[in-house]
Amino acid sequence: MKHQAIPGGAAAPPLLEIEDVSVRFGGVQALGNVTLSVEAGEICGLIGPNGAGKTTLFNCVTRMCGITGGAIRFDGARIDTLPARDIIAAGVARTFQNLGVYPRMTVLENVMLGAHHIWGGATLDTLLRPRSTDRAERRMLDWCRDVLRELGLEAVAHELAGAMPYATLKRIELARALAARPRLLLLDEPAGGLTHGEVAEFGELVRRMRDRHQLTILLVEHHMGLVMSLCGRLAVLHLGRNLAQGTPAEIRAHPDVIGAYLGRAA
Amino acid sequence: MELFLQQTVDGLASGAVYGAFALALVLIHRATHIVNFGQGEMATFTVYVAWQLAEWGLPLWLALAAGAALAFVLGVAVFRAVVRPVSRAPVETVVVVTLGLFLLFDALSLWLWGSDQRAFPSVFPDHGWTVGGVRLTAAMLGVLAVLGALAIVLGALFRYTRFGLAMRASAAEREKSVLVGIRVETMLMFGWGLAAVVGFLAAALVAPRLFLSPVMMAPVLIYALASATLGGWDSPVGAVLGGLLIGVAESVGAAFLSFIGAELRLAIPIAVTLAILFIRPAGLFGKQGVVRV
Amino acid sequence: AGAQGITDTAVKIGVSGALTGPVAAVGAVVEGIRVRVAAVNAAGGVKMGDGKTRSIELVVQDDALDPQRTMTNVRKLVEQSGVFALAGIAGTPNNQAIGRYLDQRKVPNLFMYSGVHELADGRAWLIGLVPSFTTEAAVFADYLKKNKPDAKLALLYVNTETGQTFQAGLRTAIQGSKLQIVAAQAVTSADPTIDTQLSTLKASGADTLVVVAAPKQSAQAVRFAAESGWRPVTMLSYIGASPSSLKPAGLANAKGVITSAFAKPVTAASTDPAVRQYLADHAAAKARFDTGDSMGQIGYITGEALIRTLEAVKQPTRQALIDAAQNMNQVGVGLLLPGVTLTTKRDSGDIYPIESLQLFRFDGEQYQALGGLVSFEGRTPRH
Amino acid sequence: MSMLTVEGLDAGYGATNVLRKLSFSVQRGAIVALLGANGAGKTTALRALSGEIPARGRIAFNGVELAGLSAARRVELGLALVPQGRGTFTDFTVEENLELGAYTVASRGQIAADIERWYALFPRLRERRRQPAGTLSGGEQQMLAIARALMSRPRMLMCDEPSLGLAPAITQEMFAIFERVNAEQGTTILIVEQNAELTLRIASRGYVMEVGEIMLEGSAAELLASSTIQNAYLGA
Amino acid sequence: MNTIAIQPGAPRLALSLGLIMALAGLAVLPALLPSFMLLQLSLTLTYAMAILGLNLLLGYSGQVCLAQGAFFACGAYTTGILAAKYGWDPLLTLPVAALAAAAVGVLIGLPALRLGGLQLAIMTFGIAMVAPQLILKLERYTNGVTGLGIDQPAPPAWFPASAEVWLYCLCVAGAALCVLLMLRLVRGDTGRTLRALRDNPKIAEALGVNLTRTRLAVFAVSSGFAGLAGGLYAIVNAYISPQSFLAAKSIEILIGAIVGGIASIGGAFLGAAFVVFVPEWSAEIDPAIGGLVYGCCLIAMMLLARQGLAGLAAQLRRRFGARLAPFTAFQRPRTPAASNNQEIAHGNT
Ligand SMILES: Nc1ncnc2c1ncn2[C@@H]1O[C@H](COP(=O)(O)OP(=O)(O)OP(=O)(O)O)[C@@H](O)[C@H]1O
Ligand SMILES: Nc1ncnc2c1ncn2[C@@H]1O[C@H](COP(=O)(O)OP(=O)(O)OP(=O)(O)O)[C@@H](O)[C@H]1O
Ligand SMILES: [Mg+2]
Ligand SMILES: [Mg+2]
Repeated sequence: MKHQAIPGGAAAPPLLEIEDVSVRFGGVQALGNVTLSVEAGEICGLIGPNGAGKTTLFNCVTRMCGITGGAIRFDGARIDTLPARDIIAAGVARTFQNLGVYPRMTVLENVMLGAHHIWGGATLDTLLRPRSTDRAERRMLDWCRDVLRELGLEAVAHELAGAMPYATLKRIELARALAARPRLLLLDEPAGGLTHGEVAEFGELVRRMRDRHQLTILLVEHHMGLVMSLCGRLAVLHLGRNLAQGTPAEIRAHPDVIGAYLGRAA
Repeated sequence: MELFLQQTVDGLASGAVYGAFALALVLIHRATHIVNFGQGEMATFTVYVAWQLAEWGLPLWLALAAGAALAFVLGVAVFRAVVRPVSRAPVETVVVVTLGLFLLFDALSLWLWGSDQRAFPSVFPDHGWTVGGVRLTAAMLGVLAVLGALAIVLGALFRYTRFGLAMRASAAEREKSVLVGIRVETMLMFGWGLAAVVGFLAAALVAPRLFLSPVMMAPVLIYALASATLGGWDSPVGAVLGGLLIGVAESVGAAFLSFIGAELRLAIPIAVTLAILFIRPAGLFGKQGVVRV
Repeated sequence: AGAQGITDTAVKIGVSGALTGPVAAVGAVVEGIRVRVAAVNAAGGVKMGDGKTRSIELVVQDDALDPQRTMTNVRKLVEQSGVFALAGIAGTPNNQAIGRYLDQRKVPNLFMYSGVHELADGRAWLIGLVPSFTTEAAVFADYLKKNKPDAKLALLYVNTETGQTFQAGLRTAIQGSKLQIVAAQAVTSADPTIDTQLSTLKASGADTLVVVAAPKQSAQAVRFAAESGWRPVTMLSYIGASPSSLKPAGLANAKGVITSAFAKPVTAASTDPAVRQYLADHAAAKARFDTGDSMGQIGYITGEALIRTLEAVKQPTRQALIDAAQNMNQVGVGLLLPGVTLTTKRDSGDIYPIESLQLFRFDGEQYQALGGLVSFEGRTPRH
Repeated sequence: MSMLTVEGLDAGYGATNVLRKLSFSVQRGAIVALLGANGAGKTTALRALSGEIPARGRIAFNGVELAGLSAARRVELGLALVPQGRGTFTDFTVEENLELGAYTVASRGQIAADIERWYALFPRLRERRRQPAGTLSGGEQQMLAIARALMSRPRMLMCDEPSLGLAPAITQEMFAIFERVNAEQGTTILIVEQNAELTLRIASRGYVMEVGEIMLEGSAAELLASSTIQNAYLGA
Repeated sequence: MNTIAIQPGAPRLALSLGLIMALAGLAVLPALLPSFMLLQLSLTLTYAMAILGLNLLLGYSGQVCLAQGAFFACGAYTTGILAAKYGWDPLLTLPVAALAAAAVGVLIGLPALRLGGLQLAIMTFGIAMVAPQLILKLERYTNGVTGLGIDQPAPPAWFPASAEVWLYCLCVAGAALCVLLMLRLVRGDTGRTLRALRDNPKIAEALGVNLTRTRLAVFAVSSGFAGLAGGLYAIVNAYISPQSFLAAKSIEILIGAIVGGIASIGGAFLGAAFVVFVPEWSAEIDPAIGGLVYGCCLIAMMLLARQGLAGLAAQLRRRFGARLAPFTAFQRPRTPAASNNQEIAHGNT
């Protein structure tokens, strides 16, 4: 079962390996022996009924909740022992299903927070090393402006994030995650609040970002059109366990998935 | 041993004072999510009014009833006049308003009745018993019994009635409460009124012991705050038990830990509360809010 | 006229006291001064030693007993209000805080309310009023030596200079006698209840309880002593013994309590002319304290002492004022007990006007004299 | 007979006006869809109707003029809103949430029966009945929010993107429930949705909003056939 | 609004201009005022420094600390003990006072890491209550109730004005230093991370913010400011005793911070002036009802200026142009009225 990193071998190790991960909250078994690996460069979809444990799995990877069993490896190294704050520096950035935007900050400030781990210093550095702090701030500003431009958000850069409509908030989160220069991007329902037309555009955008920034993406989304068109591979969770894995076509036809998740009209 | 028991009993007696005040604080916190720093002073003011009525010849129970009624009106009036206008402002604004209430009512009592301490009549008989060398008084047992009953009733009100549920909801999430049809302002107003009544009862219970004076409740404030924290800010029963626990810890600690002495007595409630918070971050009976991302 | 703050018709006196805050009870001193001054002004003013009659203009400031606020108040009084002198400032640390400034500015600080004589060491522009707590301790000890020579004392003291001075005085005073202090407990004004301390004192097996504490704690002690079935001989320092403040303890419980006093007992039924005058002045000024409040009485006496001193001042200068205050010879004050007079003598270092006390016992309604006056004139014990 | 008539509604945040003289109406007993792009002002419109934000203009609900009435009063009159992005009381248990939803209902029997009914429809909620709503998954919270709004047995239900975060199967079920509630209780329903196709299938009428005003309206069938709609909302 | 970090040009210039003007104003005051007013102004400045520190905690990192008076006392006693008992030059004690208070701040910050908002407020209030008792207990060093007298530093030979003016200038310098440090802290990346921690610590951690280190640093700086202020206070007063550091002091500082506006630098000075002068004025009206008037003032102030005086100034500025810029530059942005934002603020998934 253990995946061995093969130096220089033909099969490069997956970028993210989740092995036998379990999580309990009191009486609720949110995840039970979930295993999943994401290859570098792919867009992998993670789907499943409500409460299947998708968000919880994201929380495990980003160390926002502890695991009761199993292991999580990123780029071959265990990350399930790191503190939550070190995950982003390790190269994993995420968006939040129910929004992790700071409403009382401007859009640009929100995005700049994403780049904190790259250029930001310790609090007292501001006092002790003013020059280098100022330089870092300028770099951060330039980089984040670029990101905003890429996502078409430059017009609202100086607006308060709290004043943005729902779908824009989702996009701001994406911008913030991108600003962190991650290698792995975890997207939790990024297309919420988008119309069909916008969803298609959004799919394009994600693909473009993946190519430009050499990203690997794990995507949670209930919008089947988007998932099927964007992802090369899908994993399905159900009741906290692996239900199925495969190509979109395989999954679409998988009877268990239809029963548990897609419903009659899929 | 006898001294130990006696100190425990003394601690319970002081603890009843802390718990009574803490109960009023917890009540208003539960009902409005505000810590009213002026609670004790408002209560003192209303007790003064009851005292004045009794001085003028009203029977004690009638004076107490009038005081309670006045307390309710006062609570409602204070809410309408000064709290409602800032109820959408940041919390710190409300904190200052309640500090203003503290100063205002303290000064008002001082101005109307002067700084001399008064004898407030006790509703309990002047009895006492010595059991195994330990002195128990009817007043103390009575206060404990009334407090316990009050805490249980209030706890049940919040826990099992729709009114209590609605009150909690409007304190916790105003916007959402409105969307289910709760008249939040009315709820908050009731919360203030009710808390003022409980504050009045608490103060009237402990006034015979603390002696009625404008600053009667001020030294109790920190103890009451610590008690409420220790018990968990959600739970009336917790507030009273927290008060008793702190009372006993303080009394026994100050008597037997010689380095603490009179000066550092105050450190005991703080230390005890901190210790408990490390084991139970929301206090003994508190529920920890869930923060999921 | 000569100095700032004094004209031919008026003299300006500054007062700072605790009108608010946790120890607002001490503010009655200020009120007492006001009562006496209002009376003299109503009567036309003070006929001073230079032959001119002046009314006294009081400028009152609140310091909540915070020394730093006393400091700002005093500077404001001196520099902005332009007072001639200060009077009746309460609190040991408070007077400590302003000592140096007043010496520099050469402004008299008259009849400050502190029973800690050491405070005056090295200060030229200051004069106290009430007896030292060491005096009171010595008087208590004397009584016990005579009446209960093998008493076991439990001491409850307020944890300030006051209590510490008293305690030191008491320990000195009982040296060489069979009296012994078997337990001592401190209280602070932040203690809501003091049963813990009292239970400990009781458990020590003491048969005599000596209390030097604020009215509230004194009364709580009295009630505890009675209700717990302890019933020791209870001696209260005058700072916490006025009948009105004992009332919440239950007057029956207070029966037998011994205290010391330098002022006449005030009761509504008193026939003493000075007491009647005090009661009349109190009513006329609508004073905000009980007639029986000892702090208020001390304020009234302070006001009287101020008037007596002004009468003795030959020139309208500050130097003349402090000279007069520091060299008083048996100046009488109505409200003081017969035989108690104001006497100071700067040259021999005696700048404390009242140095004698008389013991009283509470009979359940009022205080009755217990023995004669004990005078420590010019020989206040130091610690 | 119209249940809701909106005329010349203006609302916004601070100085910025989002709605521009918005006018539309909803027939009694109908299911109506309100569509529009991201940022068109749909959420703002629902908030203005529910009284959450102040608005100018006429809102007639069931013959009563709503202008000036408090939000709580509007709920009492039978107008319920499921806010966007879930509006559960996070620190309250699932069951308490449902009870709060029925705050305006007097009959205890009806409340108990309704709670049972929602538990039967969403078994997950029954499993989590003693758990704080804040610990539920996104989709579970959405179910709870809708169930809670229906607990008050409103005359008219307004849903802001009910499908947000719901799995496809549950979304279908949810829309079936809307149809059932509409048919069985005669509840009028106004749905703001991005999933235009699904919505228009159960709706009888639809409005399309753009920058604060109604840009297009018609029967559901007309809209489903319209080419503008096809391109922008149905993703052809 | 918080656009300072983003548009370094214009507002920063306006800000520096404002600061220079304010400093110039402070510098000419001594010539115009009687000396006791100078004392009060000096005291106001020490309060302002402590308030600035509290603003950092309260306004920018969202931690309610009611023990600022205790840190103040810590600084004052460090200066007092070193000067009175060990004969240090009072000026040299100031950095030590700041450091000592900062160290104590970190010590208190440690348990604070685990406490919720209300709990932290109450526990620190408890510390504020215990502080004067602790001073009494440590009588050997602090002289207990007797207090410590401090010899005020004489002005250097080149200084043209009186000793009082010299003390006042020291306070101005101290306050200026705090303002400068504060400006650096609340701008840019540090300011953002502080606000992020305040608004939603979980998300902030996920973004790589080191909660422990940041909070402790904030505690250290905040209490350091208070310590420096306390040291200056001791020097200006020339005498300290435990009576001056009761819990009421912490509450006064809190009131000053909130009345001024909790995330505003100019507001700290307005708030300090409020707590120093308003009680005095209200007592002037009639000493007996001073508390009554002050209580009413306080409430009226909050009804009038819900975001503090700085917030009021911002409103006025919106109406009357940019003249009040220095007082509003760091005002917290208005909370958007929306409730879907509420949802975001709670950060539940
Ligand atoms: N802190 C918690 N306490 C108790 N139960 C929890 C907690 N967090 C999650 N759960 C439960 O774990 C399950 C998985 O939740 P999770 O949020 O991962 O689901 P999900 O797959 O993201 O669902 P959705 O598609 O609805 O977002 C849910 O049933 C939820 O109720
Ligand atoms: N709290 C607010 N303060 C200021 N402006 C706001 C606020 N909320 C929304 N807006 C603005 O109002 C406009 C309409 O927003 P609204 O949320 O109503 O759009 P929507 O149609 O519901 O979009 P979505 O489909 O993304 O939910 C947007 O331009 C938005 O920027
Ligand atoms: Mg999820
Ligand atoms: Mg919307």
